[in-house]
Amino acid sequence: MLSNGSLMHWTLPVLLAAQVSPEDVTREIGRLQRNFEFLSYGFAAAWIVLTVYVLMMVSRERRLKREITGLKAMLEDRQKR
Amino acid sequence: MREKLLYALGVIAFAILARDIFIIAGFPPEVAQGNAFKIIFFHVPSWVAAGTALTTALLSSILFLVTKNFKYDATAVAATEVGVAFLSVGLATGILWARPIWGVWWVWDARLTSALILWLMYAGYLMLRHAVEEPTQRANFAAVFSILAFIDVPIVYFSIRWWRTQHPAPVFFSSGGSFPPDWSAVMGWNILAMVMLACVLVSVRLQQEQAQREIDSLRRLAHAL
Amino acid sequence: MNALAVEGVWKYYGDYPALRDINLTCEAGSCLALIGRNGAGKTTLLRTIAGFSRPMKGAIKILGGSPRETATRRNVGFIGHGIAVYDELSALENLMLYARLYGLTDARTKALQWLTETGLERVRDGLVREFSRGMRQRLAVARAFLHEPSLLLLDEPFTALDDRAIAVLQRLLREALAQGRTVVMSTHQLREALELATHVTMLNRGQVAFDGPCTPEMVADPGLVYARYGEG
Amino acid sequence: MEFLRQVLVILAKDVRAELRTKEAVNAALAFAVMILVLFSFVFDPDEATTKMFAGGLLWIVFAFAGTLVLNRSFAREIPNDCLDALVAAPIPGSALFLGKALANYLLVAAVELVALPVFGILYYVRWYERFWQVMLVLALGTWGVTVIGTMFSALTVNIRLREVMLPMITYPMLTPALMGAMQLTVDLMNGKSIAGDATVWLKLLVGFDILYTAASIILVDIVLVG
Repeated sequence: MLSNGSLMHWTLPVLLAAQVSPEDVTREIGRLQRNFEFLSYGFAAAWIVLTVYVLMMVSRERRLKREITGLKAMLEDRQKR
Repeated sequence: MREKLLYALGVIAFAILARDIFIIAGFPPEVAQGNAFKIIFFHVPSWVAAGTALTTALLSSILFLVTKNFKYDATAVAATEVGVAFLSVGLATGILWARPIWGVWWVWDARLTSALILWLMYAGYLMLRHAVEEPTQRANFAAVFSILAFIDVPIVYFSIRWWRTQHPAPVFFSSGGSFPPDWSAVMGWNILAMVMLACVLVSVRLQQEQAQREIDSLRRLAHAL
Repeated sequence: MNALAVEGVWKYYGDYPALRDINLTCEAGSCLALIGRNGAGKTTLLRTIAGFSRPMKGAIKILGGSPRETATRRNVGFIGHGIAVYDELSALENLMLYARLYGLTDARTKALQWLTETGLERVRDGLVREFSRGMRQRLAVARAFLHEPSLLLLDEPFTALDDRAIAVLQRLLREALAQGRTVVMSTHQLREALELATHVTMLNRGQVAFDGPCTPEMVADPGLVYARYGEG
Repeated sequence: MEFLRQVLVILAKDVRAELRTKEAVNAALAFAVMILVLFSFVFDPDEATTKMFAGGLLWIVFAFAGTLVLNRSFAREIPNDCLDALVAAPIPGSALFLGKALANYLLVAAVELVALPVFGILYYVRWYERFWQVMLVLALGTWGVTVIGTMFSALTVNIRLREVMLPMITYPMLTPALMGAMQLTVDLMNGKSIAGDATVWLKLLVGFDILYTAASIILVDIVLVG
């Protein structure tokens, strides 16, 4: 789990000690936006992994169907003879 | 009919997950960690799904050994494979969370490391199955391996925790992130959707396993003719 | 009580039934020849009787006990495709190993006795690795007879053996049968087998296709059973 | 008593067969020494920091070399179908397993005992200062390696790519035991004795050994007979 926080420990004291200037605030906003980037990466990763797995399933499904029809046809063919 | 129901459930699960993305994106950034914290909405549910799948795999392995019914063997392999897939999701999201928060891609903390070992172990299970030809033997071996692997889960977890408390590790943050109550509902939905998705995937995989067995017996029949 | 009773045994490989509802009985002192084409299930049946794998359905009774019971296993001897002796050990060491595994009290005497019986006493300290094929096979025979089992299971005993080993095996089998012990063998070499057999069972695709006493007719024309029941 | 005798018969057979050829033991020993030499190029053995992980390195060497011995354990039974004869013999599967595990244990331990002084010389480690404690850790850690390795040797004996599969499934499961053994060895080789916090690792090793010995004895019949 990711419940571990946090920047609280050092970010805020640092900001307070530095008497928070407007530049600091913009930098902090920038940082949070950067984090937003990683949020989207995280979501994308989760979706990609799942999609890849589903695609693997689909391709396996196709292969299995093909093999079954092939084998059945072959067996019918042999039994006719 | 059953297949359609399954696909419908899968689509619903995906829809919930997709809807929640927008809700989550709309939430204000968490006080300390900003938006990256919200990866948790995908991370935790995938672990819950993986845990559920792997526990199912253990139970069906035991049931197989008791009953010798191949239905349970198929369930075990389906659940393990889906479990490994969700473990991968958990690892990937964990890595992407660690980067902005801890400043590194990977931290050797107890949870991540034990998750990685878990992943390796169950990947070994899938490889072992792949390598054994004879179905009865494969099922027996896999079931035994699954039981031995599951015994290892708590041992791995606790040993790595002890290891890390004795070694210099990346700074640990003891306080948890803040979690507003209205977030819990979304988290609940996501967990539900992920577990549902896992169930759908397991069932689909189960059908494939049955198809594979049908193919094997057709092959043997063709061979015997 | 029958020496061997196979009651409705099914064995699957995955979904494929390798044995389908096999029923067999053997009286003590009889010799059953198991015939059938490749893949008919002969080896599978023998291995299941020997206790290497468990049947999925049905039961096997050897002298009234199940194949996996220790007491039963002490009474069963098995010769499979491999010789089941260790290349790195000497002939005597091999036999003593099995004598000890079977819990025989006088392991060394027993081992020496069977080395003599199979004509291997002169090479008793030679490593099996250095043996000729025939010598190895005679050692394998000695290994299976060592604990004087009351049920002998032989999988294709005559195919891989050389003439001398066949002679030894046939003599030992005759003696065993005369002592009231039971022999079940699967075979391709019909003539050798039918000379000994009292019963013949033919398997076809995992089912019993023919089961009956061995008649002089069959011995005279070993192909007879195949011709009559083979393709059915 | 009878059980113990059967275990000893299997043990004696395996050790004797291995000592006739010494295939696995020699390979393992050569392998161990070779890794020790190669690693000396990666980490300067002279430095104090090397002492911090030399114990860990040692266990990696043991685990890798041990696999070579374990691979042979059941593979030895295959060429002449000896495994069939052992399964057919009137002994319980657990006796067969324990006999084999003990034989492997002796062989792996022998390799380790030769590799240990070599390691001490090459890496300037005074491992003999707390001799008996080192032996205790060695004994417990090696049993963990052999009990899992023997079980998986039986699992992988008939399959494709046996040599690759065995380490791949063995090491992940072994991690807790290896971690415990590494931690204790590092401590001991840096002059600390096993006390205080470190005892938890000793308990872990003992627990791991007991748990997996029990699980293997219960499950081995399924692997051997099906």
